[in-house]
Amino acid sequence: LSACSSGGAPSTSSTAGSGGGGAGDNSGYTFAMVTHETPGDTFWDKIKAGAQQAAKNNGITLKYSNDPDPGKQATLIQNAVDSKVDGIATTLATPDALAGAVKSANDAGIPVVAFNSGIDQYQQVGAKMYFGSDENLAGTTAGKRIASAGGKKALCVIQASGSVALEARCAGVKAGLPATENIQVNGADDPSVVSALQAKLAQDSSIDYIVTLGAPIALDALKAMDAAGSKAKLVTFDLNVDAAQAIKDKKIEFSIDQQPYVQGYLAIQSLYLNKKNGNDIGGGKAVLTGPSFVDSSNIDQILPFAKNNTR
Amino acid sequence: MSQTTKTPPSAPAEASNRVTLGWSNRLLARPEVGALVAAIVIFIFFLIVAPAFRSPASFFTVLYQSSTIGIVAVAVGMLMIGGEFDLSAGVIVTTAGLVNAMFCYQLGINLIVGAVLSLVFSLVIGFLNGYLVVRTGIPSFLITLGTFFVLQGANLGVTKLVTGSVSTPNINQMQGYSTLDAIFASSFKIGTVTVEITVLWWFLFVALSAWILQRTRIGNWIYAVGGNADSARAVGVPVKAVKIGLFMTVSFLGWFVGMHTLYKFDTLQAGNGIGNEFLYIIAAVVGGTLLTGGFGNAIGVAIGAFIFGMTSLCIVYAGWDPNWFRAFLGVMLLLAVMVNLYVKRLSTARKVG
Amino acid sequence: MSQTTKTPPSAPAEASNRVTLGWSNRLLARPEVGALVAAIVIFIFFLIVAPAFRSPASFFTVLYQSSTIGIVAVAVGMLMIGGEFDLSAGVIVTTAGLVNAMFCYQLGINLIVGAVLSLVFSLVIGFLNGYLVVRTGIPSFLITLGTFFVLQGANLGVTKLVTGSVSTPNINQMQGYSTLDAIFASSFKIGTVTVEITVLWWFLFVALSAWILQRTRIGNWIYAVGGNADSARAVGVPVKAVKIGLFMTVSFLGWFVGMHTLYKFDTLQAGNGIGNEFLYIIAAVVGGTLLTGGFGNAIGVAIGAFIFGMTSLCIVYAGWDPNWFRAFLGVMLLLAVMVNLYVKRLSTARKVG
Amino acid sequence: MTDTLAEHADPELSSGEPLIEMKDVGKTYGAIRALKGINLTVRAGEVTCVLGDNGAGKSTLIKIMAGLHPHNEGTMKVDGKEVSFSSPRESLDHGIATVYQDLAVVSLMEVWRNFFLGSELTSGKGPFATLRIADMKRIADEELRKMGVVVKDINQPIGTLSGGQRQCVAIARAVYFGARVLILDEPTAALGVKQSGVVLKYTAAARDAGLGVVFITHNPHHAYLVGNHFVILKLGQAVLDKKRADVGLDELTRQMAGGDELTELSHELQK
Amino acid sequence: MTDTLAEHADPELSSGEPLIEMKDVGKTYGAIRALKGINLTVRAGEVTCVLGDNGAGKSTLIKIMAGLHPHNEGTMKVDGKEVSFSSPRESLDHGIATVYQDLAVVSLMEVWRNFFLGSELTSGKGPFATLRIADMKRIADEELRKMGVVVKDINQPIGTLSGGQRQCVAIARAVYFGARVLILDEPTAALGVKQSGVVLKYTAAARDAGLGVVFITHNPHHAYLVGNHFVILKLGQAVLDKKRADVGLDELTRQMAGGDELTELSHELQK
Ligand SMILES: Nc1ncnc2c1ncn2[C@@H]1O[C@H](COP(=O)(O)OP(=O)(O)OP(=O)(O)O)[C@@H](O)[C@H]1O
Ligand SMILES: Nc1ncnc2c1ncn2[C@@H]1O[C@H](COP(=O)(O)OP(=O)(O)OP(=O)(O)O)[C@@H](O)[C@H]1O
Ligand SMILES: [Mg+2]
Ligand SMILES: [Mg+2]
Repeated sequence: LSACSSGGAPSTSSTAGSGGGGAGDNSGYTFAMVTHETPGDTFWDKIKAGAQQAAKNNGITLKYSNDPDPGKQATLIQNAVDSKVDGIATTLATPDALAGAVKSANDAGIPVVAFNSGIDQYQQVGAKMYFGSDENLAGTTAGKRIASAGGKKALCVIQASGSVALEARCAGVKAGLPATENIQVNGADDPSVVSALQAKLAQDSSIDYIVTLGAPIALDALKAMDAAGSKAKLVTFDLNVDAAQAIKDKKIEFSIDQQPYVQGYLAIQSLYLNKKNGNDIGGGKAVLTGPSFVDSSNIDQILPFAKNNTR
Repeated sequence: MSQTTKTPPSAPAEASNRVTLGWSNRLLARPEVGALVAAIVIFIFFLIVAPAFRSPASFFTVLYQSSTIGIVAVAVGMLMIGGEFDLSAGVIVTTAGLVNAMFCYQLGINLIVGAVLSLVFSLVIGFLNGYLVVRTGIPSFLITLGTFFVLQGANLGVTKLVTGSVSTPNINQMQGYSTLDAIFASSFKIGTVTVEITVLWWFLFVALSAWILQRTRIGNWIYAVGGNADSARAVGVPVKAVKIGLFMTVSFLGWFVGMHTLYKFDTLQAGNGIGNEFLYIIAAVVGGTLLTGGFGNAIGVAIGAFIFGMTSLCIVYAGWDPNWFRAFLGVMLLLAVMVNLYVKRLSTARKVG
Repeated sequence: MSQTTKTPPSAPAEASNRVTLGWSNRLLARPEVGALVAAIVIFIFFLIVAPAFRSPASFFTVLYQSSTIGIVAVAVGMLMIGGEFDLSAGVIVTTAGLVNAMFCYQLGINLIVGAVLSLVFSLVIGFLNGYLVVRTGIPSFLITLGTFFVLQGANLGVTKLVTGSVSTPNINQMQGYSTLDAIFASSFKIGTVTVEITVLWWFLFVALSAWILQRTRIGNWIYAVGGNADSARAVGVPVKAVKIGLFMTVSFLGWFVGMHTLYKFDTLQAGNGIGNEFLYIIAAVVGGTLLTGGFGNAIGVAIGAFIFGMTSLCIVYAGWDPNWFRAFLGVMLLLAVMVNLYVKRLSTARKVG
Repeated sequence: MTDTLAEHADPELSSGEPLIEMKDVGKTYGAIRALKGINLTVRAGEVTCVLGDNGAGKSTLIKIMAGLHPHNEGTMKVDGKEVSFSSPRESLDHGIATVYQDLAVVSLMEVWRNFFLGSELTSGKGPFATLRIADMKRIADEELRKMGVVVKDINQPIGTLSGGQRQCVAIARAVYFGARVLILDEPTAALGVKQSGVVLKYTAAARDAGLGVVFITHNPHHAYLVGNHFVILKLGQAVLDKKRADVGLDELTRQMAGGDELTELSHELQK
Repeated sequence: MTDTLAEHADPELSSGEPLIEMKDVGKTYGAIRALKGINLTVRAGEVTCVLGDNGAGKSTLIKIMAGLHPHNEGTMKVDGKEVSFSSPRESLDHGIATVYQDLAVVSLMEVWRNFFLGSELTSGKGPFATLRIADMKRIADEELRKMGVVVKDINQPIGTLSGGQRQCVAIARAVYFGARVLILDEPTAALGVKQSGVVLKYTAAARDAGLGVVFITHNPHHAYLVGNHFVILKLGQAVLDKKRADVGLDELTRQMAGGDELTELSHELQK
C-alpha cells in the first residue's frame, strides 16, 4: 500500500507555493517547466515528482505545463515568458520548432535549460544545460544487447504515431539490430494494443524480441504474447511498479531506464543554482541520466524505488 | 350512422396498382445489408492478401477486437438512431474502471461493491448528459464534448490525487477479483482457439438491441424520436425520457467495457479511452445508421464494428507498412461506405414487375 | 388588367399589428452576441484569477493562439453554416506544410514554387472532399473522416519514405524563405508587445468572411444550402458548387495555417495537426453556428476561437494543475455554450410594446 | 368507417357536456402575440368550427388544446378541471386526439408504425412489451382503406407517400385514437373532393358518436356542412362566436371576407 | 399586383405558342411508378389545370417541368427544343418559375432573403457581387402587401410565419420571377378564401400577361374559374384532357368523383 503514502495534496499541485513555504531555503523563484507530454503517461509522473522535490527543497514555485503539439509547446514557453518567470526548463523533442520561443526567453533574460530530449541541439537552440539520455544511443544499446543475447528479429512497438522521440528510439534499436520492424498501436486503448500485437505475432513467427517504448505497453505485450502463445522475449524502455515486478519475475528481460526523476530534479535544481550562484552543471556538456539497464541482476535494489515513484 | 357508409367507389380499382416488393428488394432496403456486403468483400480481400488471417485463431482475435469496440457501439448506434451523439463514450469506459479500482483500493473494499458503485456513477453521468441535452436543447455534440473534456481531466486529476501517479494500482489480489474477472474478462478454449467472453457478451447485447429496436414499443419510440422529435412528441411519445434512457444505455455499456478493461489488465492508465468515441460512431455509421437519426439497426452496427476490427488487425496480418496504417484504414472506411451506398441504390433502383 | 386591382380591404388593419423589434432585441438575436457575452465573462474571470494574464504581452499571446485556430475556424464555420463538416481540416494543415517542405528540399527548388504547388494540392483535396460529398450523398462526416485517416497515414508514410524520419528537414536556408516567412510568419513590435502577423491575417479573413456571408449573393446561398438544401436547389441555387467551394475554402485556409506553421518553425512533424479539427468545430459552435447548418456568422466564430484560445492559455497563466486542464476546458466550454443559450433565450422571451 | 368511431368513442359521453373550456386564453411566442382573450367551449356531440385568415392564430389555438405549447394567459378546463398541459401525452390521455397542420408524421418510418406511434399495440405492459406487429399492419391498412386510401405497401416509409396520402394517415390515426375530443387542423387542405367528403363524413360521424370535434378550415362551405358552432379569429382575437342557429352560410362567408368577393371575382375573371 | 406581372413578363410571348410540350412522359421512383404516358402542352396565354386524387402524380408532373427530378421516359420540349433538365436552375433560366407543394422555403432565413433566394439583386456581376439589401427588403415587402399579406417584420425568419403566410411568400416570389411559365402546385390549399381569391386573380393576370400557367388544385371550382385547359390524372395516367369549350364544371367535378357526392353528402349530413 505504499502507493497511498505518496498520495495526497502536496505532491500533486504543480504550484508548490504553499507547500514549499516551510521546507528548505525559501528562494521565492518561480520556474516554469514545459514538456511535450501527452497526458496520462506514468513516465511524466516521475519527471514531475523529481521537479517537485527540487522545487520543494529550494522553496521554488513550479509551474508545469505541457502539450504534445510543437507549436502549442512553443506558445506555452512564450506564455511563461509573458508571466515573467525566473527560469524555464523545457524538453526539446522538436528543437527547431522551439528555437524561436527559447530565443524569446533568452531575449527577456530568462535562463532556459533543456531536459529529456534534444541532446544534439540544445546548445544551438540556446538552452544553457541539458539533463537526459540520448534516445538514439539508448535504442542502439538496447539493439546491440538484444543482438548479443542471440536475438534475430525484433518488433519495436510505437504507441503514439508520429512522435519524434519514440521514432528515435526505434531507429536506435534498428541501428543495433538491423532486423527490426516497427508496429504502430493505439496506446490509449489496451485491448487494441493486445490484439494488434497478437495479430503481429501470428503474422510473423520469426519475431523473437519485442521492444516496447513505455512500461504500460510492456504489460499489454505480455498479455498478447500469452494469448498468441509466443516465445518471444520482451524488452522495454522506462519503468513502473508493475514492469519492475515483471523484471523481477523474469517476464521482462530488461528495461532501458533513463531515470526521469533525476531529469526533472536536476532541471529545476540547476536553474536554481544558476540563478542563485551562476553555477553551470555539466560544464558546457550534456549531463546524462541514462541509459542504464535494469534487469534481474539489479532489480532487487531498484524495485523499492520504483514503488516510491523515484526511479 | 354506420349503415349509411359505403365503400368509396374507386378503392378497389386502386388496389390493382398495389405492389408487393420482392424479397430481394426488401432485403436490400435493410440498413445492414450494405454493411454486410462490404464486410464480405473486405473479408475475402484479406483472406487473399493476408495469409496469417486464414486461421480460426486469427478470426477470433478479430472478433475480440471488434467486441471491445462493438459493445459500446451497440449503445452508441441506438443513441444515434435516437438522433443524438455521445462524445464522452470513450472516456467513460476509463472513468468507470478508475472509479472501481481506486475506490476499492483506497478503502480496501470488496471489488464487487466498487463495481456496483461505478455502475451507479456511470449511469449518473449518462443521466446528466441526457438531462442537459433535453433540458437546454443544446446539441448533444456540444454537451457531451463538455463532459468528454471534464471526464478526461477528472480521470487524470483524481487519479493523480488519489494514487500519486496517472495509473491505478494493481487490483488482482483484492477481494471479489476472481468473480468479476470471470464475468467480464475470462476466456475459454474451443479446440485450439481462445474465445474471449466479451465476444459472447457482444453477441448478447446486439441481439438484445435488435430485439428492442424492432419488436418493442420503446424501439418504435427510439426511431420516432430520432426521425422527427417534434412529431413524435405531438403523438405522445415521451421524447425526453427516451433520450435520457439512451444516454444512460451508452454509459451502461461504457461501464461494461470499463469493467472488462480493468479486470483484464488489472490496472488502468488514466489517460486511456480517448479517441474511441469516434470508433463507436464509425462502427454505427458504417453499419448503416443515419448520422441525422431515425434510421439504422443493431445488426448493422455490429457489422460496422466487425469491419473496423477486421480492417485494423488485417492490415497487421497482411504485414503492410505500419506507417501507412491510417491511410489503409481510411481507404477501407471509404470503401465500406461506398459499397454500402451502392447496395442501397440497387435496392431502390430496381423495377418491380 | 392593372386597373381592376384594388388593395385587399383588410391590409391596412393588419399593419397596425406590425411590430418593429427594438434594437436591443435585434441585437440579442444575432448569433454572435451570446458568444460575446460569454467571452467577456470569461475574460473578466481570468483577469481576476490569473495575474499573469493582466499584461498586453499576454493578451497578444492569447490573440496569436486564437488566430492559429481562428483562421481555419473561419472556413470551418462557413462550411458548417453550409451544412457540412470537415474532419480533415486539422491534418490538411500539416499536409500542406509537408508538401511544401519536402518537395522543395528534395528537389532543391525555390520555396515559393513549393508553396504554390502545395496550395494547388490542398485545393485538390478540398475539391475531392466536396465532390465526393455532393456526388455520393454520403454525409461529409464520413467522407472527411476517410480523408482524415488517409492524409494522416500519408503524412507519416510519405515523410518517412522521403526523409527517413517523421519530421521534415529544416528549410530556413533555402531560396524564397525570407519572402514566405515575411508573409506567413513574421511579427512586429508595438511598444513592448510582439504582434504576430497571423493575428492580422485572422482579422482580415474574419472581415472577409463576414462580408461574404452577409452582403453577397454567395453568402445568401451558403445560408440557404445549409438551412434547406432541397429548397435551395428548387429555387436555382447551385447547391453542389457552393458546397464544393466551401470545402475548398477550408483547405485554402488550412494551407494558409500550414504555411504559417512551416515558416514559423522551419520544420514540421508529420504527426501534427491531429485533433485540431475539433477545435475548429468547437470555435464555430461556441460562436453560435448551428451544427445542423443554416445559422451562424463569422464574428461569432472568431469570438469562439478567442474563447478557446483564452481559456486554454489562461489556465496556464492562472497556474492551475495541468492534470485538470481538460476538466477546466470542458467546464468553460459548457459555460460558454450555456451563456450563449441564455442570451438567445432572452432575446426571444422579451415582450415588445 | 364509422364503426371505428363508435367502437372507440368513450361510452360515457353525454351530448352537450362541456369537454374543454377556455377562458381568456392568450399566447405569445417571444415577442409575437398570437392569441388574446379567447373564450371557447368544446361540447360533446358538437362540431366547433374555427375559421380565420392566415396567421390568425388557429393553429396556435389547437396546439394549446393538444398540449403542444402551454398557454401563458387565462385558464383552460378539461372535464371541469383546470389544466395546463405540459406535453401532448397528457392531452392524449384525456382522450383528445389531434391532426396537426404541419407536424404530421415521421418520414423515415413505415406507414403502419406512424399510424400507431405513441399508442402501439403490445402484448404486455411497459415499454419493453412486444409489439403486435401483424395486428398493427392489418388495422392500419383497414383504417386507411376505409378512407379510400390504398397505399402500395403498408411497409413503405411514409415519406414516400404524396402529401394528401400522408394527411389521410394522420386523420385516420386521430379518428382511431380519439375517444373524447377530435381536433382537426385544416384536414382537407391537401385533399381532393372525394377524400374531403370522406373526412367530412368522419367529422359528422364523430359528432354523432358523441365526441367533441374542433374543426379548423378555410372553407366556410365545408364548415357549414358539419358545424354546430362557429368561431372566427382575426389577429389572434375572436371576432365572431355564434351557434349554427344564429348564423347563416352567407354571413360566415362574408365574415371570412371572401363570399362576395369570390362571386365578384368570378364575374371579373370571366370578363 | 398585376403590374408586377406585366413588368416581368417576357414581352416576346405570343398567345397560343407552345412553351412546354410533353410527349409520352413517364417517371418512376425506384420501384414506384408515379407517371406514365403523359402528353401535355403548356401554351402562352393559357392556364392548364391539372386535377387528380391524392397520389395521382400531379406534383411529380410539375417537378419534371421544374427540373427537380428528370423524367425517365418520353420527351419534353421547351420552346421547341428537347430538354431534360438536370437542375431547377436550368428550368428557371427558361423563365419557368414554380411554387412547390412541399418545398417552399428555408425556415431559418429572413423573409426577404427567402423571397430573393437564387435570384438576388446585386450591384455587380458574379457570385461575390454585393447584395442590394435595401431594395430587396422594399420589394419583398411591397409584393407581399400586394397579396394582402403584411408580415410583422420583413427581417423575421420565415419559419416563424404561419403556414399560409409562408405559402404566400412562395407564390409572390414565383409571380415576381416567372417570365414565361408559372407553375403553381396547390397554391390555395393553405389559404383562406380571401387570399385564395388574390391568388386566382394573379393566375388570371399571368395568363393575360401572356404567360403559360400550370395550375394544380383539388378544387374544380377554382380550376374552372381560371382554366383554359383541363387535365385529370389518375394513378399516374391522364384520364381526361379537354379544352374549356369541351368540358363543363359539372363534368369536371363528376370526374373528380366528388360533385355528386358532395351534394349527396350535404343531404346526408343535414339528416
Ligand atoms: N413558433 C413560432 N414562433 C414565433 N411565431 C409564431 C410561431 N408559430 C406561429 N407564430 C406566429 O403566430 C401567428 C399565428 O400563427 P398560426 O400558425 O396560429 O396561424 P394560423 O391561423 O394557423 O394560420 P394558417 O391558416 O396560415 O395556418 C402568426 O403570426 C405566426 O407568425
Ligand atoms: N420521392 C419519392 N419516392 C418514392 N415515391 C414517391 C416519391 N414522391 C412521390 N412518390 C409516389 O408517387 C406517387 C405520386 O405522388 P405525387 O406527389 O406526384 O402525388 P400528387 O398527385 O401530387 O398527390 P397530392 O395531391 O396528395 O399532393 C405517389 O404514390 C407517391 O407515393
Ligand atoms: Mg395554421
Ligand atoms: Mg402533390
